[in-house]
Amino acid sequence: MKAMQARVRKLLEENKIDGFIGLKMEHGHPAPFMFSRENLGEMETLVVGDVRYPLNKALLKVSGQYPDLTFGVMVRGCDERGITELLKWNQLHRDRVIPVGVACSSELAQLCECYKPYPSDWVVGEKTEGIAKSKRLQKIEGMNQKERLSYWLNQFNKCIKCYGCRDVCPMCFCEVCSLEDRNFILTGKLPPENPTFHLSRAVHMVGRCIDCGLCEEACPSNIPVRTLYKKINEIVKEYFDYRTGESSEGKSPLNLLGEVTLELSDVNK
Amino acid sequence: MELGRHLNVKILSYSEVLEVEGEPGRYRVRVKEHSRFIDPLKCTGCGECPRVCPVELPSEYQGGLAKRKATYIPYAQSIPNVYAIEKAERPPCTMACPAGVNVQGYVALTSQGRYQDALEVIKRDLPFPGILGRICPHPCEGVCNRELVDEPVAICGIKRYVADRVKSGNGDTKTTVAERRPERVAVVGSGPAGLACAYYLALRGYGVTVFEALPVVGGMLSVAIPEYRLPRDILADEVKAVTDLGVEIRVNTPIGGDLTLDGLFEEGYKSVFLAMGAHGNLPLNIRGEGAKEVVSGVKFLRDFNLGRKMEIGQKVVVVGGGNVAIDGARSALRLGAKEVSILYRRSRQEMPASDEEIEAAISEGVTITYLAAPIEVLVEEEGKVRGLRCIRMRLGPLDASGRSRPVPIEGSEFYVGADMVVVAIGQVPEAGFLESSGVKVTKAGTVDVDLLTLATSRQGVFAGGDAQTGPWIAIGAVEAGKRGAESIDRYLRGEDLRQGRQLREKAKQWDLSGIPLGQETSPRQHMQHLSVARRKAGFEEVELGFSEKQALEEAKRCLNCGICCECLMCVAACKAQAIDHKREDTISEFEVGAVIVSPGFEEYDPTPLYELGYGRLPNVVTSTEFERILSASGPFEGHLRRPSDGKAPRRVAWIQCVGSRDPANGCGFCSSVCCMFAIKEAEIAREHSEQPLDSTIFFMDMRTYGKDFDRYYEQAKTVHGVRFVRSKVYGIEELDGTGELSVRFTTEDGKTRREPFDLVVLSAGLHPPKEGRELAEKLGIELDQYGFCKSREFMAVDTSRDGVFSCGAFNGPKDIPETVMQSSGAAARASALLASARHTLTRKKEYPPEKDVAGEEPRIGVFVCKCGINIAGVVNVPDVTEYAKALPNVVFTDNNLYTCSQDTQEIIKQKILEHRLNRVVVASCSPRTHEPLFRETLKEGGLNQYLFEMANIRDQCSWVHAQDPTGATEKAKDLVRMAVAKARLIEPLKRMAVDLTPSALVIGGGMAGMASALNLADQGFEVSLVEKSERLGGIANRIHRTINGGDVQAYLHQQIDRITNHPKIRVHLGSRVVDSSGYVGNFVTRLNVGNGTEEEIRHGVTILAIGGQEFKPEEYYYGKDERVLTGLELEEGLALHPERYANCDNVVMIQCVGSRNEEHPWCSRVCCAKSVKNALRLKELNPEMNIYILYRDMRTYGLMEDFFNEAREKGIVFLRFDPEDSPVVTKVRGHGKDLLQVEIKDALLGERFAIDTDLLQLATAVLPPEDNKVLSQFYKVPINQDGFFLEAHMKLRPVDFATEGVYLCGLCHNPKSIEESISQANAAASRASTILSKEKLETEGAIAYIDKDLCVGCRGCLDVCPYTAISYVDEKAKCEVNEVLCKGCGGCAATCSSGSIALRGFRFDQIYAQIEKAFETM
Amino acid sequence: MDRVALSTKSDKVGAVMVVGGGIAGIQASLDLAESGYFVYVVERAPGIGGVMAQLDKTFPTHDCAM
Amino acid sequence: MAKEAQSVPGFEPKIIAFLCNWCSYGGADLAGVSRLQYPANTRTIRVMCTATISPHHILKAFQKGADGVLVAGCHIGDCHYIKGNYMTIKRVAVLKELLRFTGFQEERLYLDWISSAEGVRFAEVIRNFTQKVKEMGPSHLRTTY
Repeated sequence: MKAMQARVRKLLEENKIDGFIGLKMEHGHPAPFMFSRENLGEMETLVVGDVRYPLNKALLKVSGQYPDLTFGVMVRGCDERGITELLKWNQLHRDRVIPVGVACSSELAQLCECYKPYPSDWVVGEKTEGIAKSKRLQKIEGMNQKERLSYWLNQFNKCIKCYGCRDVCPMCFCEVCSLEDRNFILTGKLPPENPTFHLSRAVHMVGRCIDCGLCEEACPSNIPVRTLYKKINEIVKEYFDYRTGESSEGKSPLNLLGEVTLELSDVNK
Repeated sequence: MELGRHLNVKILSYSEVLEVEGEPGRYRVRVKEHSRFIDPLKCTGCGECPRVCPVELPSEYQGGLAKRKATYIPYAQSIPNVYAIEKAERPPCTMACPAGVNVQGYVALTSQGRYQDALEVIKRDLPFPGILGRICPHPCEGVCNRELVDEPVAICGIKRYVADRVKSGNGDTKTTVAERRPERVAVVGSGPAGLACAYYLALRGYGVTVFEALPVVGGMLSVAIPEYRLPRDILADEVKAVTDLGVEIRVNTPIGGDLTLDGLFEEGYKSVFLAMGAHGNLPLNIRGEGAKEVVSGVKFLRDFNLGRKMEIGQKVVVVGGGNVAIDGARSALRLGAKEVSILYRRSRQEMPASDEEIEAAISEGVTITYLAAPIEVLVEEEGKVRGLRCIRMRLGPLDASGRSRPVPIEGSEFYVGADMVVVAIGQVPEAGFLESSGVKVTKAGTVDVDLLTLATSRQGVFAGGDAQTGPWIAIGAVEAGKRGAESIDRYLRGEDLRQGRQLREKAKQWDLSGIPLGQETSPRQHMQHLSVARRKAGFEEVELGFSEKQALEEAKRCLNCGICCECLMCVAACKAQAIDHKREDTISEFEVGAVIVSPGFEEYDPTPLYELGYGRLPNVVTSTEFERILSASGPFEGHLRRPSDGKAPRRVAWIQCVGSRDPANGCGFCSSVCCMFAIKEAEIAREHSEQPLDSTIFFMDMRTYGKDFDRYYEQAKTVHGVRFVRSKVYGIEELDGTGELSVRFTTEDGKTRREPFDLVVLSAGLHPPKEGRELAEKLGIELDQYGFCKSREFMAVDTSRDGVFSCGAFNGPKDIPETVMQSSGAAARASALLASARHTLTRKKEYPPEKDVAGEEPRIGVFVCKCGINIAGVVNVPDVTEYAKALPNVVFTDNNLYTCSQDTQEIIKQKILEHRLNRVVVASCSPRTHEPLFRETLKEGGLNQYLFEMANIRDQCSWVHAQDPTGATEKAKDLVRMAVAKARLIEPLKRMAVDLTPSALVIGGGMAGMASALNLADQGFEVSLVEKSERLGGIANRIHRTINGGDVQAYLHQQIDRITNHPKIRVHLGSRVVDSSGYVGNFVTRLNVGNGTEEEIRHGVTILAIGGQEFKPEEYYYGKDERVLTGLELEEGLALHPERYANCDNVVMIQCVGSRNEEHPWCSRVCCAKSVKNALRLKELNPEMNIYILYRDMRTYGLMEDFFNEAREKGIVFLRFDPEDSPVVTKVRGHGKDLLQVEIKDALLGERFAIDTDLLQLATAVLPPEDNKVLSQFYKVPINQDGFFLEAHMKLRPVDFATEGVYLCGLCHNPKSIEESISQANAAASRASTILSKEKLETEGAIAYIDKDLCVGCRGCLDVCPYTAISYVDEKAKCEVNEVLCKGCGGCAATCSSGSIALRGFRFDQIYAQIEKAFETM
Repeated sequence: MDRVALSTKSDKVGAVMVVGGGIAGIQASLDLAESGYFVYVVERAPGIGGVMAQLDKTFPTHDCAM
Repeated sequence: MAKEAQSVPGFEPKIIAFLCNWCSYGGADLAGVSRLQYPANTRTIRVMCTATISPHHILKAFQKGADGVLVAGCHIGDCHYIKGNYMTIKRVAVLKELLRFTGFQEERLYLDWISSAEGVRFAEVIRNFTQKVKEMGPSHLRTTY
């Protein structure tokens, strides 16, 4: 914790950043807070802890309003991937963001089944090995087609279309969301037309989802959407050898023409 | 497809040029458009007429491997989509038939088993098919062309079969009788002429009464022709056909007695037709003729046929040679005569009776004595005949009837015993009574008439048949009856009798040229006959007619000589009434400023090369035929089958240079493309073949010289496993009819071998088209010795006549990219010539002001098409129309016979006004072919053309669900509902106009750059020409002569002069491009013009012509020994100081140095020609010089092959080496000086040997230009893996880039010769002028647009656009679509997950609507 | 319909006749028609397309020839 | 809750076909001109290029009760818009994998390249696909909604 506070204080004092988005202990549990030179005094209330918040989402809003200020932000492994993607998707500017890394604890890593639970460099926490193959995916891939169908339809039909998963997702930065297009998803009907609703969002996640898991945590009906997006990332890796958020070059495979590497036989297998 | 609809193009198809005269800029042209017998404006291409057409012939399009009909279009979707009926002159059989019966018509219909239709065709000209089918001596078979193949077609037998077959099925053709007319006509005589006349008059509505002297109807048919040849029921039946029309026949009422001609007129008949026939019998005029037993032939047969009692002698002699004589003899037999013989004074050939009758008589026991005539009837005392004294005859000179006159031979008398004599030497009409009633009669006793109208000397009286012609065949009489009826009809209507009528000319058999070769022969069918025994017993019919199988077989033997047989079935089938068999050819005359000749080529017909077996062996095919076999629209629908037995071949061989590189057969040139299409066919065949295919190509040189061609060849060898055998093929034999072939060939090592194959493809060469010579004369242009169009030096597209340009294979064999380049080049030359007249004749259509429908409630009009029966035959169109009424926002529905026809367009426009429609939906055929037509109509109706939607209920519904009408109707309703759903959401789209800078920037001042700059300037456009170096000319500065001897330096200086002082061209020497931006029509380029200053140029188009580089090798001591030169250096040396090289003893040239290897895996194309050129130049200097050219493949393609031959004739030695052991050059001490020794393993002889050479020329590669990368960045144009620029489409857009407005030409595209560079440069100029010649650039209608408020600038769409039409705008942090560049592929719209991009015309909500409505009811 | 426009500007006729409706004729006609000239295409067969229409695929890219 | 999907006798599948104007739609027309016959279960939506088709459309089609969705475009390299079909094959590959994962029979979505000269192949594709979907029975979505 101390190391983090020292780093942030140093960044602020050296005017490298104009503000730092981190977690502040408030009434006994951490909450997102903008540390700045004006409230340096409260630095010791800055905490890390295992609780995760969509700090990138806040960063997007803030840097949108103050485009010429530079902000620091606490980033875990997934958040850093988020930053890399947001730069590629031109939602942030490279020289306006200074990430400060935190390595996730092994429990958190297990919980997230994250394949890289640590940023490129970090101030707090030690490196724990990522999980190669998510057990949740294996569980579902273990089922036969009928079981999978009933499992997912039951899950999807719990949805109350609160758009919570979209609102919390740092990578959903669209001005207006096509899932609210009356012609596409009928309004005034619960549960929303499935699987169209959820699968459409899943397709949007190609080249976007950084597997931070906030969507699933935000979902009031506990729909395993994270598993869905993990599968998306697996598909994209398998077909196009592209890992979202890993490198700062290269665009998501569905956003460039590129060369044709697939044959019809791969698709219609 | 585009051409068919272009406003400024008029297509005259099925036409030929008649005449062109005038001078460049103003020619008067006459063109003849052959009649299609179909009105192009009415024909909708629906395809009904070929379905009913009975005439099948080999389809040229399918290379003869499949059939097409007489009415056809070349291929399914050909433009113009109008059918054509192919007609030759009328076939001899139809012309020979006196009654003009359409023989080919009914034979063709019979061959298809359509007997009802066949009968209808016959009855148009002959009401009595049953009768004539039996007794007609069928003159038609006499001139039938089939006789030239094997035997004539048994036409008469077929006609009889048709008559019997339809009668037995008690069907008959429906005859429509015109409405009743008051006048009544009298017909004298109920023979074939009288009955026919009555029949046709009745058809025309006249009341007819026939007066028959005898007690029976039918004249000669019933009283002369015996029952065993013409059964009475048949006769009665066909007479009934006449009486059914209300004709009254009065028997036993002869005219001439109490009833006279005048009496008839008094009784009220308005006209009389005399058809009494010729029942009078000619007497012998010899002594003793009066005896009781001497009977006239006609009377004998009449009594016999009427069943009158008559006693018959035991030994009967019949005198005469006609049908009456034969029938008399055979009837006598049947009446019990023991011995019957015939005396005829001429020989067999002259006998008028038909052969079948003579044969039948002989087979029934009648003996015939030729060249004999009776001179006295010998009578016993009580007057009973006991014999004849006769005399032998010999044939003398021809008499009036064209037959030789019989002359008695003195002293040759002889005696014949007989107790009865029948005299049948000819009949004569009993027309005595006519004299008195004012009807002139000829000396021969026949009625005298006007031969054309059959009018007699008395007004209102006509005559025909035997009464007028004397004894002749029944079919002649029928025709006379028909002609008489026509005359009487005209007479009674008071019309002129002669107008528009002419007599039929004599028909003659065609010569062999008209008959398709290779017809398999098949024997003529013969009818079964009654056994001789049974014949004698009674009067049963002897000839029993054809069985159905026989009739079909026989009808199929018809060669369809007239091609279209005018059976008129198509006229009935055509709902659009577009067919008119009388349409004439039309001649159109117009003026043009220039002429471009592009008649293409003709594939060499390898039949003369007997040993290759083409034409003999079915499994030897030409490459075009194989192309059809491979094609999905081909005869085997793309499955690899061989013609002989349809088996899938396992081993296929290709034989190259068939009809090319063959000076002996007058085709010494190389056809340039066969190597490439052989490899392609080999690869495609492997794809199409179910099991692994072994494909082998037998070749001499593998000439794959074009762009990416060599890589294609290497891949074929390595990846696709195509086997290449360098050899000379001598012959192909077939193994005893199994269809298996064996190819005999000799390889380089001299060994001759045979290999078995299932199928052999001959890569036939490209020869000038047959009509090429004739066309050249008409256009006044010269051809070369092979018949290709002669080009001018350096300007391949110019012909010998100014103002006339040529392009494509006509001026020399070439592939499609080359052809397209030349064709654009020719357009450029023509455009330059006529620049001052640009836009003078182009049509600018004015449209009514466009109604603003924004905000209006959708008011949709739905037009459902029947398309004749094409849709209506399967889909219940009224049902669909009714259904459409109920759909939301539909305010008007209608269904039409042909929605695409001209008049329906007017209806649509009318309905738009009447019902204030603001959306139109048409349910008919495919929008691919008809959407532009309907959009045009909307524009003319004042509606935005995009407020239109189509439902394809024909090609994708009725045509493909023919057996499921309910399913098809259901689908049609769904498709209409979907179309209406989308129509409700359509908005008008505007095509925005963007102004443009009408000037061009050409980068690169070499030969190509200069050529395109000059052409554009000549077309009147401003041109800026940028050259990096200090002088123009580029690599051409180092070239002196072309291979055909053209003086390059002279031409170069002439071009440079024209450039420097051309008012429209600004030259920037020593300048480079430093930056460029903008897009088509609005480029801005910054130039560094040397000495640090920069200049900005605004231009509409850019042409890249930055040339190439000569490869400087390291090996072979190049640069280390002045005796080693590159091709260019040697050429410069030979031109500037030839003496240096005159006294060389040995010269060696090594080909492919730096080409066709890993580093530069392409063929540099020009080095073979350059080496041959230099070698020939050296031989000129010193004929004794030994010159060796070491090559891998000699690629002197096209007309350059002649120079390759010349080089060999002049003793230049060509040694082939394989790339693995290419030549080795070493320096060796010898004779006191450094010798340059070239060691080589010659692939032909197989051993290695060395040559000490005084001069070594390396044919070095042509490399891409060094600053291709830089320019590719500036103009966003791609480079291929070899470093040359990558054009938009290798074949169809070889000088365009994908990014519009940027073009390329010259070496930077691919190595090529100077002429080819100049052609490509002109092509680039032409393509550029299509942009510069427009005042404004119009954007496409359906393009993408980005909603500013929704876009978050994530640039996810940027790299999805193939045309880089989307750009990111920094200050607004949003993306924007460049409307000019966007082509409307929709890729960006589908990528943007927030849906802020939409493709106009295909918005997401429109597609969702279609999806939703697709299944609403089901 | 074939008006003979006596163009004032020049004595030249702003039209071209293309003899032959194969790929060569078609490309030349399209270029000219797009550049402001009227084009008469005279084709011997009932439909345009020439030999290329008979081809299944074209080398070297195996594009379809239609 | 989802009814067992198996082949129901007398079941006529409903199929949506997205055809690209330049190639597969042309192939369909040629099948028509050549009078080839194929079952009438397919409803065609014409787009200028298969690149216009987004996963939204395919999912919407299934949602609205399509038992099968066919996407047919130009062969790679033939595309009228040069590389339009590059995007199509990538999108369909991802969507099919996703459908399989969520237990939806992804064989109901079929992608093929058909040129405007391949009338015969077009008819074959329609016949085979219709037969396959018929064997798979009605789509689950139709049974639950």
